[in-house]
Amino acid sequence: MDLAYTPKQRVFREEVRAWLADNVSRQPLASYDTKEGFEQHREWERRLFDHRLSMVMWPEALGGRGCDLIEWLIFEEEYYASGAPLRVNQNGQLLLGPTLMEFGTEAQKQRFLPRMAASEDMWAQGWSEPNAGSDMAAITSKAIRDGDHYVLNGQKTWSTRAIYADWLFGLFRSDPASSRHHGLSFVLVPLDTPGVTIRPIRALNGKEAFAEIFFDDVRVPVDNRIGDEGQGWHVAMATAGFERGLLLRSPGRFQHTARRLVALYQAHRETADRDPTIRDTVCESWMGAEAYALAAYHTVGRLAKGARIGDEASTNKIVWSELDLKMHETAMRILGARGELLAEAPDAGDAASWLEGFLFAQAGPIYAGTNEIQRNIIAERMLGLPKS
Amino acid sequence: MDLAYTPKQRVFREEVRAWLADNVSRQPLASYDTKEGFEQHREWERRLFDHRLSMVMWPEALGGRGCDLIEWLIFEEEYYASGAPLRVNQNGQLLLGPTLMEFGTEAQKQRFLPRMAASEDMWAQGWSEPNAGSDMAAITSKAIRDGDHYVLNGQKTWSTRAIYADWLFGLFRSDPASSRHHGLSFVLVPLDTPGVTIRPIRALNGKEAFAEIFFDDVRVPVDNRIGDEGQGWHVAMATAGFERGLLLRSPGRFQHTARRLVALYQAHRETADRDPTIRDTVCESWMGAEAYALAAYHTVGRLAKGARIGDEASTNKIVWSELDLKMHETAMRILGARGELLAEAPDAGDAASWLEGFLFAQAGPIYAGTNEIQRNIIAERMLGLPKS
Amino acid sequence: MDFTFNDDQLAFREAVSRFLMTEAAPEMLREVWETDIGRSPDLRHKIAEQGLTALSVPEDCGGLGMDDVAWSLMTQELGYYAIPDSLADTAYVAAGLITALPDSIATRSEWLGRIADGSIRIAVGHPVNPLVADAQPSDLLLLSHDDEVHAVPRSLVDVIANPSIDLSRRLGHVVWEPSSATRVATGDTGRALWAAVLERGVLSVAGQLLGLAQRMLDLSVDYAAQRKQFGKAIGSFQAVKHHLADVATRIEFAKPVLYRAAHAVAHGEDDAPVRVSHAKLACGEAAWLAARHGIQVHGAMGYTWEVDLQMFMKRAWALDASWGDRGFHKSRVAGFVLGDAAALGPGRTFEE
Amino acid sequence: MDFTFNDDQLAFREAVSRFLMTEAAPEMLREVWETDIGRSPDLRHKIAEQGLTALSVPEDCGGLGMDDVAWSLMTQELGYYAIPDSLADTAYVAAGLITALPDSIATRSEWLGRIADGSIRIAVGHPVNPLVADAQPSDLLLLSHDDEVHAVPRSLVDVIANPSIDLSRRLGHVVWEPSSATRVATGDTGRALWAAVLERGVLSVAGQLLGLAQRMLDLSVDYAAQRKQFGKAIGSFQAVKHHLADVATRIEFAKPVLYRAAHAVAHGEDDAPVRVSHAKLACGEAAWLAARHGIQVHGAMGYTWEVDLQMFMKRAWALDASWGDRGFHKSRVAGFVLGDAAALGPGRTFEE
Repeated sequence: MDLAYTPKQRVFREEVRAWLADNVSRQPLASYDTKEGFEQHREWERRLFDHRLSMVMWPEALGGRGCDLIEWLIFEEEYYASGAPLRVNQNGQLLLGPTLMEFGTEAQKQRFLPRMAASEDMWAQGWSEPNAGSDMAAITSKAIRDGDHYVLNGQKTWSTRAIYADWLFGLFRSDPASSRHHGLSFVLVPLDTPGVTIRPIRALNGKEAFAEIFFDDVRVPVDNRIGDEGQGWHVAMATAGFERGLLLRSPGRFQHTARRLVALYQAHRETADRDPTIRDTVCESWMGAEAYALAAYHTVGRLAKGARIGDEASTNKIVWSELDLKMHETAMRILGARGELLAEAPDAGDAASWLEGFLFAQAGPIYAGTNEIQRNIIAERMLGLPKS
Repeated sequence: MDLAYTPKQRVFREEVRAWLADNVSRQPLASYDTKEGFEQHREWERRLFDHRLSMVMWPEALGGRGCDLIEWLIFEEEYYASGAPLRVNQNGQLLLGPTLMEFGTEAQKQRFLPRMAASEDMWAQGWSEPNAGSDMAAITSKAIRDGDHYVLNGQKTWSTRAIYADWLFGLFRSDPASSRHHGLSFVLVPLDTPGVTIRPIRALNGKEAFAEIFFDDVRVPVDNRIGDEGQGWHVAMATAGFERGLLLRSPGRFQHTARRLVALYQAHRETADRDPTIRDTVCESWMGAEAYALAAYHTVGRLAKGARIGDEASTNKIVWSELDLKMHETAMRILGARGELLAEAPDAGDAASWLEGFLFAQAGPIYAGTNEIQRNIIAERMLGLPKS
Repeated sequence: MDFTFNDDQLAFREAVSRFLMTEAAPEMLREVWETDIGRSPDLRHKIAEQGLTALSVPEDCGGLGMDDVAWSLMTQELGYYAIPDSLADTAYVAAGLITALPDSIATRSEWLGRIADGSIRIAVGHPVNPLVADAQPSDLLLLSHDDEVHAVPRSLVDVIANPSIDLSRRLGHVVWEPSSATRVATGDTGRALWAAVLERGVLSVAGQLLGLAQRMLDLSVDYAAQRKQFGKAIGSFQAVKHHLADVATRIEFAKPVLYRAAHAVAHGEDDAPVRVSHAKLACGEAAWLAARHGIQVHGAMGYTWEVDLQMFMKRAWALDASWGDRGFHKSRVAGFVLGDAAALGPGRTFEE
Repeated sequence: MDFTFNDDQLAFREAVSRFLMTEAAPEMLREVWETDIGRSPDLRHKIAEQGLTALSVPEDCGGLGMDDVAWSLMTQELGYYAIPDSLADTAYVAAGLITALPDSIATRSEWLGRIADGSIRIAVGHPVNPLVADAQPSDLLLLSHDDEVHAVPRSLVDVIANPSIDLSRRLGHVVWEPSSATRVATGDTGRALWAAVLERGVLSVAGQLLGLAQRMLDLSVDYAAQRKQFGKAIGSFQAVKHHLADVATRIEFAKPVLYRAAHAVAHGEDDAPVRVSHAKLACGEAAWLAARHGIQVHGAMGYTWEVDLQMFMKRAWALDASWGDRGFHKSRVAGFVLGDAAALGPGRTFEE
């Protein structure tokens, strides 16, 4: 155990901090669930990429700067501390990226990763189907081999920001006689291919944050398959592990929220203290975010020594999603009657960004595998309890 | 809705209050889980009976005074407010009593109820078996007909204070070819019958609060059966409803605990307020106990108009058991380091009675059907969700 | 001692429920949301036709003279159907204040008559609410200036719209000048009126929150019974069952608290404010839990605009902090519980 | 930056665990409970033979010189096996204080030598604890008189026994008179010593609470996998699974908090008290939840004396309020979080 950062790590932190201080605008971007905001975020991603800060852990040859996991944590800490924009291409960068690193051919890596790092290609995710939400193995969308192409038919849903995306990655049934986890393949699909139809889904807040995607005899080259034919489940599960795990929700995000919550409480202390639980929850939020950060450093240290992220990814998912929900609920309690106001309300003040976060936090226990599914995984795989 | 007590009800309250003020000793009795304490409590029950206050709702001819449910609630309120001893024969009086009223023959009522009201007979309960806890239909103890007797064989467990009791009531399988809910009979067994062996079970606190009871060719007359042969499940379920429902845990008990908790908090306010949740939980305790009391009056009003206690008994069970646990946990938090001390510790002061209550409260979510079972019942019977 | 409703009250509730089920389906709500005014004159007209605007108006002013206890059933129905209207503000909260005005206020009976016949919409600007609900579409606003009560025609105020996450809420920041022409009560009278309005306003949202909780539970039960995953209805999974059983339990134990509070207000009992705050907290908790477990049971569907759950969920979140947030109500309860040992304990539930 | 244990530390923990698994089975605990002294000289002897009493003693006094970080593994094992002994008080908490005494205290190295060879039992009377654990069977007591530290032989104090619900705890009310003969530190030195003892004492129980939580989880998993109801192992019911998954999650996320706190104490970091209080709260919550869900999973069996769960559960409840109750630790955390905005937020987890 050596809890000092190396000189190199310190220098990196200083560099990132300085760059962000110079480049993050005080004026927040529009929501990335709108066309205008999406483009603003893409523009921001390009600036990050230009300074080799979009995917710091990727090799330099693929658009990154070859950082290790500790440096990645440092980057994330500084990123969130600076109040920089949310990452708009995270489906590609954080979910597909690591999968390509592990299962992609050299040609596939060269073809997709640098453009992904630069947000030249924006990626949508194609996991869920109308009857395959938490039960991902119930997928029925097909990818039937026809020469050197697959012909896709079926429907995907809950694809975040897909109406603005260029590409989709997802699981398709390549063996029509197969069932459950077998006979699936992991395929990448350009969303401008004939036969693709995208229908937006409005979220709770009225924004078109998701889409349904329909595939009607969509032809994609066999080269667009990641991993072997029929091995899609194995490839996807590795990705799902990344998603639930650290990458998608690095601790800096929650530590930043906890600090903002403390400031919100301080600014409204007199009214907040009429409910004595608020003060306690504010302190618990700091503790929860700090514990999540400590667990991340512990995990990263073990990964550096050769361990793999296992079922503890499921505990991560539960912890960050419930922490995020608790912090935003507490903010709503502090804000009281102002909590319901939208950003366009003249009296909303600092409240509206918390409301937006509160609404988004509702989805935390649901996406990337519901928390019920995670609890099943913990019970069955970590604790060895019998299947239902 | 008429929330004024009638003059008769007011007079009754005054009478009960005055009698208790004159008769409840300031010196608490020894624990009824000890031989000495059990006898002290039996003695107290006899005094209650002598003043026709042991079973106020029973008809006068059976040892009661024919009160209605509102008067019973009033009695309970005054009883708990006075700090009077816990009721030692409640298995008989509150569980078997109503069953006998509903299913017993006139002769059985005359034979058992007055002696029960007077605590001449102390009753133990024989529901659970080692492999039939929450799953009561898994009972295997047998009662095989032999002329005008049943021959009992098998084992019961978790029988509260059975080592001091005179009689046991329970379910036995009278049709050996039957399974689950069918072929059971509800039988009363004198515990001094040859072939009965009672082995104490020590509880968490080291006291012999329960017993296992072994039946080895125990012969009991057929007259000791309540209801028809093979109808035991139906008879028992009515009793279980009473148990989970109001009778066993009347609201006065929890309102009294809430008041004591407020006083405990006031006495230790300075240290308690270092944990801001304590003050909140203390207030919540009052609200919880008050809500439970209001729900009881609402239910009693509906019963008086001809309704029956239904599956809402399951919501009652969850509410009182979790409220009781929360109040005692809060008391332990207020007491801090003194919380662990037993009554014989010179420095324990007011702490030890809370510890005893805290330990007892642990059993609340378990006995009379675990709270998980209650939640299943609510979901399936009140909400109509499908069985697992 | 009878803490239940009589058959007439239960039949009234049933009739209101049947009426709103037909006239205020979720599709209608969605249509109303799309309008500028956010209100349906047609729905309001039908409500008035049913006599629902006349519930609290005294019988000698053309109303039915029903009390807060009856309203505790009515507000649950308004919540259950998430009625996008300030009906309760006009017909219950404002009606209560105006009824209590002295007869010397010339327009008192005119206003009450118009409440009864449904031809007036009154917004109530109690200081506990920073913004005024339905200020924009109102005809008359009851506004406070210190202890004074002012009844101000819509034409004399400016309203700055403040949109809420609940599109059924139309909140306004009201800019106005008090004058003797609009003043209807002052001093102790005004103070007492505002105090009474507060309790009614809180009771009104408490009842609506409870109705919203029940609706979210019903929607979740329906969804869980139909939606299949891993080859089974998700409602057969224990986690889903237990989530929904907890919501049902919370609702069952909030109801009598609401009724007790309504009785305390109707009869001017001393501890009415504590009972009312208890009701608001209990009903708010039930609604909050119904939303939390409701969205969890609905999964991703619950996060969409398309599925009805969102309408009830967002309304529950918004109403939870209206007419006093949790801190406001918790401090009223704490003041009582930690201040008056004599009034605690068994036997005090119905006697002061 | 490497926030993990090295192979030696993990191997050490493994060895301690294997040793205690053999030597401190639950049956042994039950036997020790029945004795008057409540301690097993035989077990203590074996522990000393393994060198475990010498862990913190400096190498030049015959010990191994291990720091708080290593102890954070050791105390988890002591908790896991619910060792009915004040081993950590003597070999960790008292050893730390005595090591920090000036060399001028003549008996310093003698005491350290006796700690290392296991021939002394030292009770620590920190003011945060109203009673002194193991005062009765101790050879020496470290007691406070204002800022002063007194090392008092057992023969000079009276001990009034105060039995705890955890029969492994032997608490005493200590009656004694301070004198210059027993005084080993005063003023700023004494104050600093008591402050350091506090952090070590808290870390010690935090680690034990975490070990207790893990043991209760393991017992519950075993029980749930074997016990059948409705024809299935109860561990296949979702409610049981989710209860135990929550306990496992709580434990996993408390561990790094404990390790971070131990590091802060070992390196004298300024924010050590906050880290230590955070660790105590996190470990205490894990233990409390493990007890709650453990008894629920065990059903009625969990309420009995016969089943082992009770030993670990009662010890967890008792230790949770020792070395500062929740209020004490919450107020230390609040003082930091609400007092020093600069130190919050990302990037401060390892840098002050």
